[in-house]
Amino acid sequence: MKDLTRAAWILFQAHLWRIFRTRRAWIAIALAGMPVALAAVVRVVSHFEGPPPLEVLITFTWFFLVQTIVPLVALVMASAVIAEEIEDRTITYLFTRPIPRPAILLGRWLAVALPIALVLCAAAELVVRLLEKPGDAGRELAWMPEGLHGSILLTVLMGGVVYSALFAAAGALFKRPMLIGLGYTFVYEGFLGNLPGANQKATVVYYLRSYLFSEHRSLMGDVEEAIFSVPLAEPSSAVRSLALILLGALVLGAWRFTKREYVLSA
Amino acid sequence: MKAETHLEVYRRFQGELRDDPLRFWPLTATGLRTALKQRRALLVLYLPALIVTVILCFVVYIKFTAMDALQGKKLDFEEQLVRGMVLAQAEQMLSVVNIILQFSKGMGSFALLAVTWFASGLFCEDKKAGAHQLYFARPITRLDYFLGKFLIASFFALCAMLVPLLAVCIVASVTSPEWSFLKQEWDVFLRVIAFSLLWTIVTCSLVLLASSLASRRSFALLGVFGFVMLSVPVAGLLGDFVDHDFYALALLADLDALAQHVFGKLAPDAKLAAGPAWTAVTAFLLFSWTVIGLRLRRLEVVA
Amino acid sequence: MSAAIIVLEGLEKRYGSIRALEGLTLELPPGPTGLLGPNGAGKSTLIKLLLGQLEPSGGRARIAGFDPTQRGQRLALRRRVGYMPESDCLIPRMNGVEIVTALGRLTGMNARDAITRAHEVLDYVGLEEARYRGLDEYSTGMKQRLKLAQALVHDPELLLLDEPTNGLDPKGRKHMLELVHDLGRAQGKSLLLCSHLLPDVERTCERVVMIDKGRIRSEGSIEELTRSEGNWVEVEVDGDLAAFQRRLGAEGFELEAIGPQRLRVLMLEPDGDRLFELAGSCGTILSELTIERSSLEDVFLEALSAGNARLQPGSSLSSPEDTEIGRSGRNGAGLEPGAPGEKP
Amino acid sequence: MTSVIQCHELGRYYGQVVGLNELTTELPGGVVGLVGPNGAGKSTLLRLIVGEIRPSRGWIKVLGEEPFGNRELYRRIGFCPQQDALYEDMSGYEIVRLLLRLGGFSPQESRTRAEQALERLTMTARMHDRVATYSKGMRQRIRIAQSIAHDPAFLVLDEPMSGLDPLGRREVLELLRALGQGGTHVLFSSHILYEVEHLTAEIVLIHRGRLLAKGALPEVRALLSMHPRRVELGARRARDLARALIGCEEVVSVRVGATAEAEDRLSIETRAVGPFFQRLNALAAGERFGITALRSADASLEAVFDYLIA
Repeated sequence: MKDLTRAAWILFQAHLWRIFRTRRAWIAIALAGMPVALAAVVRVVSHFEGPPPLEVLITFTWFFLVQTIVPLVALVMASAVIAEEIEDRTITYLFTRPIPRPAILLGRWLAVALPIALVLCAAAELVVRLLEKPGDAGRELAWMPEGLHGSILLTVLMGGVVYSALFAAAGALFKRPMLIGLGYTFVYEGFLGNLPGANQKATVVYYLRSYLFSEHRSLMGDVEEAIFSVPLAEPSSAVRSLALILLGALVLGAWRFTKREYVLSA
Repeated sequence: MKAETHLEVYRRFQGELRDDPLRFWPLTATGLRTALKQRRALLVLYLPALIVTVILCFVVYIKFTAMDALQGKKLDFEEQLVRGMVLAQAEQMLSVVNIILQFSKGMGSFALLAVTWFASGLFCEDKKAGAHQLYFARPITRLDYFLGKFLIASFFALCAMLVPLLAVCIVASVTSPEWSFLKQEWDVFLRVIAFSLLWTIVTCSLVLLASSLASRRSFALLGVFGFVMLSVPVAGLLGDFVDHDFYALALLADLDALAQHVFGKLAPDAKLAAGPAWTAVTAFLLFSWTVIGLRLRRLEVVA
Repeated sequence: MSAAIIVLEGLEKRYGSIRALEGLTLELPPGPTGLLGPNGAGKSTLIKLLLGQLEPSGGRARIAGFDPTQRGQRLALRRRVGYMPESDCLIPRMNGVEIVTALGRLTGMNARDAITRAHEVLDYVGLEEARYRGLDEYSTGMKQRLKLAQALVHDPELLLLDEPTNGLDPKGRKHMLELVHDLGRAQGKSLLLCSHLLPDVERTCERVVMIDKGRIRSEGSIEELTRSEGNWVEVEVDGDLAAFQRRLGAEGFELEAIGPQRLRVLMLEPDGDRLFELAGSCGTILSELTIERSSLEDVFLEALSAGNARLQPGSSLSSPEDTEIGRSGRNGAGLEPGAPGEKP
Repeated sequence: MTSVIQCHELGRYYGQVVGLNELTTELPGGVVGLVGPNGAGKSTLLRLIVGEIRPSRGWIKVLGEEPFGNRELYRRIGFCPQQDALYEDMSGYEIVRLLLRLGGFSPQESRTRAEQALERLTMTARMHDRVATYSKGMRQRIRIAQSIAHDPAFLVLDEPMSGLDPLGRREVLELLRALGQGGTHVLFSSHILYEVEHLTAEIVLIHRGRLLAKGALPEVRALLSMHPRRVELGARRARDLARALIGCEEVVSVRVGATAEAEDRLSIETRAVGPFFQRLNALAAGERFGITALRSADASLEAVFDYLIA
């Protein structure tokens, strides 16, 4: 166990800020920047006074940010964690070191999860700040229901971390993690996540939705109400399930990664 | 018969190497032959287009014959019933020109799909396979290379648009009583050709831009779909909140606006006026050609 | 075609402040010539110039009768030059015949000529039935031969071959070298062979041009360059080596041991019989006797280190795309030039 | 010399494609050259030795242990892969140091060992630049540096000289020779046979996944009795020498003046090369034939390779 943590820690340190030298990071930052830019434009040019109606905020943070940008950013940055090493064939160097193979997945994933979380939380914070009007500094975020700001940030953070673990594991499990990730996000979760019925429980987005909206039922608006007649999970149980998904993905990815012989084409 | 042995292993080439202006043409010819080998893709993409075209021709045919049958001819009961129904339906339908207008918009998006599938690998696959080293060791310039590839992409776009549209126009002229369609609406042919060429240039530039930027064909495919899909919500949001002209940021919105304009049917209260659509499209074309030019410059110097 | 196909007079090429080529003066007669030089010596810049892809920054040149300073001629000269790139390159989704035909047509051949000529060169390089198969089924050797075929399709007078034996196994290399040898010698083509494998160059080429840091370090026929000054004779001795050495010393021969059973003897004129007599007299057996020639590798290393010695401080950097500043400042290989290392 | 590698009926298949087909052998220590045509199974054998892949049948032991999944063995093995794969946006120094840290060395020791290894490969000047700016030769040196930085007992290299210029090739050859003399067991694969011969006489020849020959080159050549030894001679009185030599019963054939300008060239085939040389020396000592050159023409690794692979 000690070897695992030591090797993971070394790889984590070595690769931590390296991600920002790669083109992937800039694509991810551009993606995360889109909601912020749109929020800024809406804010500067919007013709309604005061803070925008909550629906606009929810549209930006939930539909746009958490349901599309968070998985995309996680996919772009995390899917390459193992897949890139295999494709570039640099995995040979790590395989011929006296370290347990799961440490490679754990170390490299951590080195990517942290930047992902930072980028996404920064984007969420900026979006929320931008959508409330300047000037009435006193009231600042007073118009927002108690604790919504905090739970938005936490949802984005948890989403980023869990999705990055999923896609890092996908990198170890499948040949083309990018396509698998896109398929999962937009087809599986996009479709299954929005279908009424208990099958929603099999998607990450359900638990994120439960965490964010369970206390702010009213915010979900009537449209969502009709679709998601399924009762939302308690926040604490939602977090627990997310943690379980995270651990499950990492363990499965690590197990497959250890067993699989990477026959690198000659 | 005098015995002779031709053991020379290597024979010199007697023919001559012409320097004709169409230097890029072999690139197009061989590229097309290779692309047309993808039988399945051709079937999957172009068969539905063919079916839609045939149906539309049939509709146009009925419209004209129904009007013709109107001028007196005793008909028994069922025939009247059927013709009445058809006539009602034909009447609802706008004039034939509107049919063609809607059809060209539909075919425009289909052309985008076809070009994206067949042409998104043109530059990036060459770069990945190192083909540029072979091409640029030959007497062709970067412009020839671009033109050659552009024509390959345009072939697929024109097949997707020009051919079906002209078919419908011809059927309309033939079946219309005493060629009335041709006499009154002859300018439709010109508009169809103009719009097809315009839209071919736009789609090919977009796909070749993605192909020149991407490192792999799948990324180029993703890039084109991403751009087209993302431009819709972005333009929508900006258009709603900021200014209607921003609708022009969505390529598909431009498609509709330009089609309306070329066919002279632009409704005054349309969400997107023709002006911004034209500026957006021309800006996009200039942008894409300069970027492609820069990317090809890096490819050219070989060793 | 006896005239020289390439004539360079003070040819220069600068990338901004970096002088990739500094005044190259060279005449390349028909026949195979080796182009040698360490990485970053400016070889690829020279190839780009010979292919008419770069405009020279100075000096004059005539390549296959064309003047590379004019853009139009730079394009036209590619009809008389065949280029075989170093790295893997193929046209996607095409098989062997299609690739060679397409490239033939791009050089200005009409469709019929291109097809017949494609099959002609594919036969020559020995790609029998593989020509109809997709390139994913090609071995490295077959890909290299296909690259050679596409360079030959328009029957150029000048052939630029960049590392043709790279990555080939011994059999593939032997076949490629035979083709290069035949093209250069029998077909009388002018052929510039870039390779890091000097013994391969020694076997196939008549002349050599050595380039380093954008300047020609040495040039000439391999036969002259490798002839050693004094006539030292190398001998492999079985049996009592020391006795034989003493016997030779007694006869006044200058000698030097260069290996467990190998001796180097200075003889005014190489007389094997005398050595056999002396060997016989002290009961030793000679199993090898060769007149010492320095290998092309030694000549190359010496040319480089001599070049470095004459190097003025602050001289030009090597060309940008491949800078090895750390290495070029170092004096040749660890070995002293001309030291009696084992001959390969 | 303890044997570094033992394998018994070692086989590896990728689907039906045979990587290695039942290899039972023992490889000696010291510097050994692994040669064979493309696709013969060299890379497969190297990957089995380094434990990157699992044998499909039989077993293999390296330094006495099964390599696959055996983490501790990697402290004693260094591997330089053939593919040109490196972390593009790290510097050469960072890569070697990271791999040393993963090899179990402390931060300080990793730093010093990385510097020493890069010094040995003359990369000190450029070691802090990003790998993306390196030339092919420099990338090759980094790959070699990471394989020797932890002073492995057994060093495995897959075509270590590919892509290097003549200076680089000689440097790597000298380095491998020095490592061999320093007691490190070195196994390297190469297609450039005269470089293998230049460095070591111990060769292993693999073809179509099977072991074709193993051992010191002269002995292997001697075993090829079906190919009589070819000796080339240069002499002013070539025909007289030829007449004299045809008399010896060891001589199988004599060719004189095969080509026009080679009138003084003699090519002899003999079954027993030892006795032949004795007879030749005796003849040459007795009578002056004007011998100017004597060379055995097919004792080189290339010749042996051609005979075996033909």
